[in-house]
Formats: sequence, structure tokens, C-alpha cells
Amino acid sequence: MAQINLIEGITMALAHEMARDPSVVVLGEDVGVNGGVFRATVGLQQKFGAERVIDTPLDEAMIAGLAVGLAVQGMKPVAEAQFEGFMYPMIDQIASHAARMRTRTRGRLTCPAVFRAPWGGGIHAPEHHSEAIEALFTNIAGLRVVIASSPGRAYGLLLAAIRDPDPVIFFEPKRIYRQYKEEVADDGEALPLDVCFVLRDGSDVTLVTWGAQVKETLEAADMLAAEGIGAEVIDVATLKPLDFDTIHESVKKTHRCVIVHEAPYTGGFGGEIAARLVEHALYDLHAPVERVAGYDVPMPLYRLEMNYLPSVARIVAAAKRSLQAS
Amino acid sequence: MAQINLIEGITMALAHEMARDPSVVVLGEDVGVNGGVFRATVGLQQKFGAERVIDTPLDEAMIAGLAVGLAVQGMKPVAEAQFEGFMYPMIDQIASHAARMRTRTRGRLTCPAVFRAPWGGGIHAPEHHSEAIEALFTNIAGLRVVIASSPGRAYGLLLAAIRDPDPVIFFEPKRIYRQYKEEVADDGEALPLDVCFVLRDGSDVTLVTWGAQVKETLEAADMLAAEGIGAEVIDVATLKPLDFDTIHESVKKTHRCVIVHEAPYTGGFGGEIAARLVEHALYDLHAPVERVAGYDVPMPLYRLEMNYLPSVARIVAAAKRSLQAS
Amino acid sequence: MSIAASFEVEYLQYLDESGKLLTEDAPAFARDVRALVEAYKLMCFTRVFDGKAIALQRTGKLGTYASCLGMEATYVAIGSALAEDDVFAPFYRDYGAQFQRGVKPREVLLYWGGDERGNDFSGPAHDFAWSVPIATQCLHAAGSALAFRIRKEPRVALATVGDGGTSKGDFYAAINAGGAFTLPLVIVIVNNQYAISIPRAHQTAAKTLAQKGIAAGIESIQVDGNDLVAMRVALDHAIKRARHGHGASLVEAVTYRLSDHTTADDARRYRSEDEVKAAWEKEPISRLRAYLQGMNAWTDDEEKDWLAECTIRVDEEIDAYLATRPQPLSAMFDHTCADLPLDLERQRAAALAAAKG
Amino acid sequence: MSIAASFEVEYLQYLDESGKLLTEDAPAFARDVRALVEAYKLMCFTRVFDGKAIALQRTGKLGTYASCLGMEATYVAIGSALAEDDVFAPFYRDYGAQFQRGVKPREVLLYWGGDERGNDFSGPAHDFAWSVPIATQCLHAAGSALAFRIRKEPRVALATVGDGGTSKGDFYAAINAGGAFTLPLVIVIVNNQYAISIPRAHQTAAKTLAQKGIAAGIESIQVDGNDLVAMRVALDHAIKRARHGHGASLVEAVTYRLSDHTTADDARRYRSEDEVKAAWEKEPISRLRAYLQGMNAWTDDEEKDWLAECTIRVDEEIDAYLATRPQPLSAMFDHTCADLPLDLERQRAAALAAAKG
Ligand SMILES: Cc1ncc(C[n+]2csc(CCOP(=O)(O)OP(=O)(O)O)c2C)c(N)n1
Ligand SMILES: Cc1ncc(C[n+]2csc(CCOP(=O)(O)OP(=O)(O)O)c2C)c(N)n1
Ligand SMILES: [Mg+2]
Ligand SMILES: [Mg+2]
Repeated sequence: MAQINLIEGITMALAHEMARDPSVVVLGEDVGVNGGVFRATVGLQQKFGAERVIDTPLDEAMIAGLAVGLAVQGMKPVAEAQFEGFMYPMIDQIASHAARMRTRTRGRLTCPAVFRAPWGGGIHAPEHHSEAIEALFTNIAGLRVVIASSPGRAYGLLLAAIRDPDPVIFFEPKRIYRQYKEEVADDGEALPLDVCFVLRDGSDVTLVTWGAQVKETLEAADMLAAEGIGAEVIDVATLKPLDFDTIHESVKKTHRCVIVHEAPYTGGFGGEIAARLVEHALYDLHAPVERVAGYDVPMPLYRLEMNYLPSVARIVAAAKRSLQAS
Repeated sequence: MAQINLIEGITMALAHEMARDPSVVVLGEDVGVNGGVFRATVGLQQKFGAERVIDTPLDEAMIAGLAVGLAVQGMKPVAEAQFEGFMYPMIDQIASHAARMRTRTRGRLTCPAVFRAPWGGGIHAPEHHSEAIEALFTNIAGLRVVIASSPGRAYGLLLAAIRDPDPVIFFEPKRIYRQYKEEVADDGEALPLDVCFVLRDGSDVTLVTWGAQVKETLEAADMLAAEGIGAEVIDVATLKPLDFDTIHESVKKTHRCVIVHEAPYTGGFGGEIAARLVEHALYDLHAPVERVAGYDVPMPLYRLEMNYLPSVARIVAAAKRSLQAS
Repeated sequence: MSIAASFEVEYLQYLDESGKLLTEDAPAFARDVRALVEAYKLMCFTRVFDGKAIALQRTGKLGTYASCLGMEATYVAIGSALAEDDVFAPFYRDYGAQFQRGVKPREVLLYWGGDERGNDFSGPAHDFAWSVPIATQCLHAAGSALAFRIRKEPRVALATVGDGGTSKGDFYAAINAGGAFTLPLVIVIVNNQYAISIPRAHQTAAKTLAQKGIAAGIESIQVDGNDLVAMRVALDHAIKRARHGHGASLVEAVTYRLSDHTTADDARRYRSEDEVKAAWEKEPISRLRAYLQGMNAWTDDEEKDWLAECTIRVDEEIDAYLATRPQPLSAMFDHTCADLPLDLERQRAAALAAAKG
Repeated sequence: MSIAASFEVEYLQYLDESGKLLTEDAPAFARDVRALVEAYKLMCFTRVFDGKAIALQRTGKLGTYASCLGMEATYVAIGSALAEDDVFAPFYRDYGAQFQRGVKPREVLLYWGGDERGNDFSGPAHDFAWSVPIATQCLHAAGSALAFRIRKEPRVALATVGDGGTSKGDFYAAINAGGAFTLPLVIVIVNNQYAISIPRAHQTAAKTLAQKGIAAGIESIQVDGNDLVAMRVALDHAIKRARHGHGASLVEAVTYRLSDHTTADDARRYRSEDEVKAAWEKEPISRLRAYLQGMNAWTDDEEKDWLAECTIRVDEEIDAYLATRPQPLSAMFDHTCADLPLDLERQRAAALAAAKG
């Protein structure tokens, strides 16, 4: 078993699935010879050839459209956007075609494509390299929206995404690409794409998050624990379809919920989770739900980005407000 | 004062503002000679010339990008997407540039552009002509997102959108373009872009909606009234920035809230409103918030579309569930 | 100053407007009477279908419908030039091509009648469905062609796109990919002179649409799209090149939309009757009929009989369409993804309950 | 078969690699010693700046930085050809052009140093900020040009785009709009042979990038982008045409990126040292220096003095950059829109409170 970090989990999943399934191909800008600007696809072209690890011309709409064509004709394309901020031109092909190919044709054609992109801020990157745009996809019916937050989950969820018979948006929190290593067996075991992961048990407050914020949220839970507060930490992992039941079970126990994400507050996916709570768990709640999120401003350039991103302190403060309420 | 329908309110606002402000230009596919496929721009080219009412080549990314260029150089472009389903290719220019031009340059450059599109289903249109995609814009910081629901509000809100010094997404519920006429004075009075409109007072339950669903929601309120239930009806109108205070005031009184929209349920903007309630109005709520929304499926072709759209019956049922709770 | 590159765009036409051969050394296909009669009959069938579909819409039995009046030669040429194994990615008025590939008229009607089952059609199972977002289908064809290249299959992907569609990034990206990856791809521009109300000259300052292929470094040709012979010759060449690994090409078919854009449009708002009248002089069916009759390959009686048969066949299709039982409400959910997630199961149940009242 | 259209793409070069004039009848600009020396000095300044910016990044005092090494002639030609009133829409390594237009080196550093105030620069207030989403800026220039046309202002909009950027829909849409609307627009392709790791030949099968302009029906030319004289002649012509209402054009500047793509890149992964060495033979600064020295317009002493002065000036700019006081946290909110809505007021207050701890 290898000790790997998150991005190595991505590479390992790609290599595993390409070896197992000849219909899997990888395409994107600089994914081949260069091995990807984050090295996510490093070594793949040497292993699987330029026909299956495809350096494309520079156009994300094209990459997405090619992926749709490939997928409909029986391939399993894993299309990369170099950064999430360059996915916008993919949305048309994803929403207008990938997401509806199956229902449009009543099952005659399907689109088993994965659209993956590094996601989020915090690496001192230039403009447009730090967005968190998952909420632009969660209201598009026909998509799964997944975001990994650990080496093992990166491996298992990406395997599942590639194997899924329908299109999957797959985000990778680039800030924690190399945060830590853990043992991950290259055993081809996929993780389910419809469950939230409970990362830490606790009975006083439920902290719900995804992606890079899993780091700060676990740290906040540590700090709360030091003060005798038991925080349950849930990594949503698959935003859509949402496994609300796992969140609900936790809130039934803790009666308090703090939702943490780095996308802007208004219209962020945190709203969906809070909404489900007020629809289905109103009587379980002993305190207002709290959202700790990015602000409703464009992601600032890097000097201010840490002021934008949810911090451990903000999460701890929200949890405490929640505990003090009522 | 003229008796006009909603789309005539759009045309009247465009004509008014073009006459008043020479920097206002209209651009899009078929907006000139043809007067728009819905006739929203009818007569404008005759009145203001082909230099200001511009038929463009067929590319929505181009339309959006031209609008950004025009706006930054001191024009006030009103860019049309022929249908909301063709706005996807505009998102890149809107999110990457229009929405952040001001903050990117610390105010040196600004982007006072309006991006308008007919919105929503229910007119027996072909595929891709019936989407409700407001939630793809509400998480993009730097945008206002507005949707009209009556002839008078179409006129007043569009005037405000054009005059706004920053970019505005402006949706027009095509299903009620010609639903009814009302007196609207062509007096150049803009409506505020940061308030919800209370369309009907009631003290038993708050019904919150926008766009075409204002029709069904008001009808549902009528039906509820017949059973002695007083429903307050709020047209959100400007989704972002959200005037939550008006909604909150209403819920303080009614203690119950049903949110109605036609976009898919998960990740729809209804979630944001429900979330604000569970954050700020938990103790005011006597019943779970209800969302009556489109389903998490791609908008079906027209034979099934009325089964997809929120119906009066579904709204009434949700309101009653809400009243029966607790 | 030197010349870095130079280009010529050829124009191909064999039949003049009156159905006479313009050249002595016509291609073999111009003498293939059987194939020509076959194509002619399908062109007629398509036109009969088209007229009846419009009538159906006018009487409220069909939704918005996009006519193909005047473009029959272009589409039938495409349908007859492709092999079944090839992939066709149409836009929305490609019926002539699709009929040839096995799509049933009733399926066309179902689609425009607001029923997804029209897309689950009887044509090749790998063909794409109708594509409304302009030019997006060009990339699907390019992606399909890439799949064939990867799998080393001798198949070709062909997409059609309108003159308006050539302004869109997806069109450009597709031809560029076709060149960059040497794909077995053919893109046919159905230049019917209008994109709704926007005339061809307003879309682009390019003198021909074919020359857009120069930007992608691919072989490109302009063809009289109302000349079935020229269209077939150009397509046969392009498809053969593609199939043999010589890469992508672009074919501009110059034709004219004799109808409104769709039944929701009124073309009189933006073009003159004179222009339309002049265009009728060049329409493809009478031209091919004259040519066939000149070769004694088609008689007036055959014409009459065939049109009568078309009417019967199309009426049967219309009856079948009208008799199609509606989809159950559950169909809206059941094809969203392979296995319905819990969320959708619940929504489906709620919708079914709500429908019961 | 006839010819529907034919095209030639010209290649323009005046100075050979050793700085000799290739032709007897060189344009007047080739004899404008003052302008040439001015341009040369700015090219040197740009290179000194570039080296020091990379060094700053390596020592952790600057974020990712995109070098312009080897492209100085192209950019300085652009900067010197434009009038102040014209609008420049750069991508992200256009410093030579921007310095000429008044942008300060410290502002470039601020931008790459993660501070938005770099975009509130001292160049013309109407110039666009750096644009990272590839090719999107081409449409901003087209939109600006449309504004000038509407307002009947004799101004020109010029955008630069990379060789990689020519594959993007926005590039194509911009040149197409330029042709369709007869816009006062110039698009300059800075073909530095790579888009990160993707070589020019993989972007497109087009023999030249200039020929992409044929797709838009606009005047297009390929130029030696390392030849300042040729670049200026081509640009002067294109800008003049645009200013006088004759429409858009496309200029392909053939150059080479001698540096890594950015400081985050390692070009050794995807290209050979031999190739880079060969490219150094064609680089623009020594070529122009040789030409000037051949005309006795530039001495070794002047060279030494000027480089020394560049070092001093750039160091001053770096000091000013490093001494810039950080933006307050509130800056993140204050420019989101003209008047902060209530929601944002509240978030701003909360953020300020949170920062206080
Ligand atoms: C992306 C997109 N924008 C706008 C439309 C609306 N629309 C439908 S058809 C059409 C014109 C298409 O013209 P052309 O490509 O020439 O094809 P034609 O209909 O003439 O065959 C437009 C603008 C659309 N379907 N898709
Ligand atoms: C839309 C988009 N996709 C991807 C990127 C990431 N990226 C930054 S620069 C670059 C290559 C650009 O190449 P080229 O256009 O040739 O310009 P150059 O950097 O060589 O000057 C890429 C892919 C981006 N900035 N924008
Ligand atoms: Mg057309
Ligand atoms: Mg380059």
C-alpha cells in the first residue's frame, strides 16, 4: 500500500481505470506530455499512449463537446479543465447535452463522461485560478456533483465517477492536493456516489462541509473538543444527489448545524442543505443553522484570499453561537 | 396611460431609455429588422437606427463579450439571449469579466450591461426553450439577478436594470408575456432593484415566488382565501441582492412559508430563501418551510411540461401542509 | 514581403437550374440512374412530409416545426452518402438525411410534438438526436470521430450546421479539432441564406462559408446545395478521405430556405417576395426531375403515382403519430440517470401522487 | 468546378537575424532612427524588468509571473503604434506595450503580487486590465471597437492573443464580428510557438495562424514578430485602415517564448534545449541592436549606460512595489458594485469584526 497525497489519489485512480477499461481516455490542455499543470496526469501518456491521453487545442467548450461525442460513442472520457475558473465555457455542452442525453433519447444514448477540475483558493494563484463554482452545477438536473477531500476519497470517488454510467462533475480541492499523505490501496474499490462521510463523531454540534474546508472544519472540531464540545464532522463529498439522511441523522443527535463552504454565501450549496433542514428537521433544531461561507464578492487576488476563505476561527465562532442559542 | 402586457412593458422600457440616454444600445440575434422572436424589440430599430439596435451574428459568447466591451467603453448595452437556454455560452464573459470588472480594477473600469432573456416553460416550445436557470447566476458575486412578473414591474425593473451602474441579469417569464394587460405610465419611473414586492396581504401563510409562478401563486392564494386562509404573496423580483427583511417581516406575522419556483428543486434559489429563514427566523417558524419547485429532472418536452411546473394544486397543498404542521 | 500561404476555394455544380449538365465530363454518379431516381423519390417524399407537418402544426396537432423546404437535395445527398455505421449528428431540419437512415416520419413528428420518444428513433442507434443549441452538434461529431480514430474503426462522423451556426465557437472548435487531430469528420454547412431573420451577409464578411475551413487547415469546398449530383460527388469525396485517414473536411452547401424559419416565424418581415420567387427558380426537385426526364429516367406518370404514394405513406405516419399513446408522467423521471437516486425516487412518488390529485 | 474565392497570406520581414535589411526599398520607418532607438531602449528595459520580476518570484516576493522574454519586439511595436486614445486589451504578458502606454512596472508587480490595485494602473484609464481567461479579451476589443463605430470616434481597439488562444471560440467570434461589423479592430496573435506545453503545430492544422482571418473575411498578415520594423509597418497599416473605417485586421506575430510559460512552469519537460538555443539566434533585441549599430545609431557605451539605467529604474519600481501598503480587508467588498447592498454591508461588517478577532 502506497502513502499518497490527494493528487496522487487522482493519478492512481486514472491509471487504475485506464488499465482496467480500454474505453477510458483522458483529455485536456497539457495533460499529456506535460503531465498536467498540477501533475495529476503525470506518467499516463507514457503508459497509455497519446491516443488515450490526449493533449487538446486550447478551448474548454471544445474539450467538453469532444467529451460528449466520445462518451455517446462508447468511450469513457475524463475531461480536464485546467482550473475550475475555466469551466464556464464547458457549461453549455454539459447542461445542454451531457446532462440530458439519456433522458432526451429515452435511454438510447448516454453520456458517461467525467468533467474534472482543480477547485478553490488558497494557493496564491493568479486571478481566475481560485473559484469555487459547484453551485453552478448543482441546479443542473442530470448531473452528479462530487468533490473529494482526502487521498483515499479522491481515489475511490474518482473511480466511481469514471464508472458511473452518467455524467459526473468532479472537483479537486487544489489547496489540499499535497496537504498530507495516507495509505491508499490501489485495489480498484470505488466509493459510493450517494453518501456523505462522517469523518468525526460528536454529539453537540454538526459541522457539514466539503472540499478543502474539511481541513479547517476538522481543525475547528479539534479546538472545540479542547473546550469540551463534541463536533460531528460530515464531508458531503457528493453534493448531488445529496445524502440528506446522513446529515439529518446527525442533527437529530446534535440539534445544531454549521455549514461551511468557500463559495460565496448567497446561492451557495450550503443554502440547499440548510433548506433541507428547515423542511425536514425543523423540530430537531435547537438553534439557527449557521453558514460559514465565502462572502458575496468575487474571489479576491491572493493577498486577501485568506480573509475571504472560511477560517477555523469563523467556524469555531459559528459553532459556539449555535451552542449558545436557545 | 397605456394598457400593456408584460412584453410591451419590456419594449416600452427599452424605448424610453434609448430615447433618454444615447449610450443605451440593444444587441442580439434578430432584435433589429425582425423585432425579436417574441417582438420585445419591435419598432426599436426603426426608431433608433441600426447602429443602436444591432442584429448580431449567431454566437451568444460573442454577444456577451461585445456587451462587456461596449459597457466598459461607456455604452449601456442591453444584450439579449433569444432564450434562457442559450445563455450558457454567455456565462464565461459574465462571470469572468462583467461581474468583476469593477472590483478587478478597483473601480477604474465598470460594466453597466444588462443581459436579458425570456425565461421558463409553459409555452409548448421546443427543447432548450423552457429552462429556468436563475440559480446559475445567483452564486456569481458581482451580479444583480432580476426577474419581472407583471407589465408594470417589467417596465420599472428594466429601467432600473439599464440605469444600474453594474451588470444585471434580467429574466422575463415568457409564459406570462401576454397573460394580461394593465395600465402602465411611460413615466420613466424605475423600481428599486433591492426590494421584494408584497402582492397580497395575508396573515396565515407566506407564499414566496418569482417570475411566471406569481400567476399560480396568486391563484393559489385565491383558492386558499375561499377556504378562509389568508396567504401573503411576495414576488421576490430581485433575487440578488435578496431583500430578506421583507420576507422575514411577513413570516414573523404568518409563521409559515411556502417557496415556489419552477427551476429544479435541488440547488434552486428557493434553497437560499429557506436557508435564510432557518438562520434568521427559526423561532418565528411554526411549521417546516415548504418548497414547491420543478423536479430534479431536465425540463421535459412540452407534452409533460405542465406536470413538471409547479401547479396551483401543489401550492395549495403545500400551504395546507404548512398550516397543519404543529 | 513574401507569400506564406495561398488558398483556393472551389465551387462545384453539375446541374444547372434547368436540369442540364454543365459539363461534358460529368462524374459517374451523374449517370447512376437508379441512385438518382432513388434520391429523387426521397426528395419528393421529404417535401410531401414537410408540407403536411406544417399543416399539422397549423391545426394545433404539432408544436413548432422547422421546415426543410428547398433543402431536400442537400439532405438527401447526405443521407445517401453515409454508411449505416457512420454517425450522423444533425441539427433540426435534416429529415431527408434521416429518413434515408431509417428514422420514421412519425418519430420526427413525435419530437416536434413534444415527446422525447421521437429521439429514440429507428435510425442507426448511434446517431445523435436533434440538436437545438446551434452548432453544438459539430463537436459531438468531432468527438465521435475521435472515438473512431482511437478505436481504429473505419467510420466517419458527419454533422450539419446552418449558415448562422458557422458564427459560433463550437463550429470553429469542431473544424479546428478536425484538422488538429486529423479526424474522420465531415462538417456540412447547410447555407440556406438565413439564420431566422439574419441574412448570410450579416453573419460574416467571409465571401464564402467554405473558406472558414482554411482557418482549420482542412479541405473545404463550396457546392451548389440544390444540385444533388454535385452534393453527392463532394460528399463522396469528403467521406472517402475521412474514412481513409486523410482527415476532416468542410462542405458548404449553398441552398435557400424557401419556408419560414419555423412555424413560429413570419419570413415576410425580413425578406422580399421577389427574392423568394427568384430562389424558387433554383429549387432542387424540379431541377433533378428535369434532368431525369431528360435522360428518360422518370415519366409524368411515375411522378403522379409517386406523389400519390407519398401522400398515403405520410398520412399513415401522421395517423401513427396521432395515435401514439402519451408517455406516463413517470417517464419524466425514469431516464434522468441509470439508477434513480433516493431524492428523485421521492420526487417521482410525490409527482405521481400529485397527479392523482 | 470553378474557383469561388482565392487568398494569399503575406509574410512580412525586413530585418534578418543578424540585423541586416532584407530589401533595398525598406519603409520610411526603417530609417526613423529616433523612433527605433526609443523602441530599442524600451525593449531592453522590458527585458531587464522581466528578469528581475522572475528573480522576485523565486525569492517569494511575487506570485506566479508570466515572462515576456523573446517577445519584446512584438509588444513594443504594439505599444508604439497605438495612440493614447486607442484601447488596448492585453492578455497577461504584454508589458512592453503597456509600459509604452504609461503602465508602471510597480503596477505590473502589484498585479502579479496578488493586489488588485495593479489593475488600477497609470496607463490610459480606458485600457483593459490583464485578462487571464484565454482569448476573452478579443471580444472586449471588438465591443470597444463597436462603441467607437457607434459614437463615430476615430479610435481603434487592439487586442493581443496567444497562439493557443486562436483555438478558442472567443478569438474566432471576435474576428468574425470585426469583419461582419467592419470594426476599427486589430487582433494581434502573439505566436510564441507554445501554449504552455502544447506546440503551435498541435493547436491547429492551419499552416499559418494569420490565415484564420480568412474565415472572418478580414485582412490578415503574418509578420516576423522579432523584427520590430516589420511589426511596426504591419501594425501601422492595420491601425490606419481601422481608424479610417476600412475594418478589422489580423496580424500574426511569429516569435518565440524563450522563458518558461510562467514561473510555475518548467519548459524542459516538453521542449529541447536545442530548440531553445536555435530560437535565441532569432531573438529581437540583439537583432535590432545590430541594425542600429550598423547605422551608427547606437554605441556600446550607450548600451552599457542604458542597461545600467534600466537596472536603477527597475529597482526603484521594485522598491516602490515592496513598500506598497497592503489593502485593507474592506477593499475586498468596497468595489463589488457601485453601492453596497444591505447583504454585503452586513457581510463586510462581519468580516471586519472577524478580522479583529
Ligand atoms: C445557441 C442558440 N442560440 C439561438 C438559438 C435560436 N435559434 C434557433 S434557429 C436559429 C437560427 C439558425 O440559423 P442557421 O444556423 O442558419 O440554421 P437554419 O435554421 O437557417 O437552418 C436561432 C438563432 C438556438 N437554437 N441556439
Ligand atoms: C480559458 C482558459 N483556459 C486555460 C487557461 C490556462 N492557461 C493559461 S495560459 C495557457 C496557454 C496560453 O497559450 P497562448 O495562448 O499561446 O499564450 P502564451 O501563454 O503562450 O503567451 C493556458 C492553457 C486559461 N488561462 N484560460
Ligand atoms: Mg440558415
Ligand atoms: Mg503561446
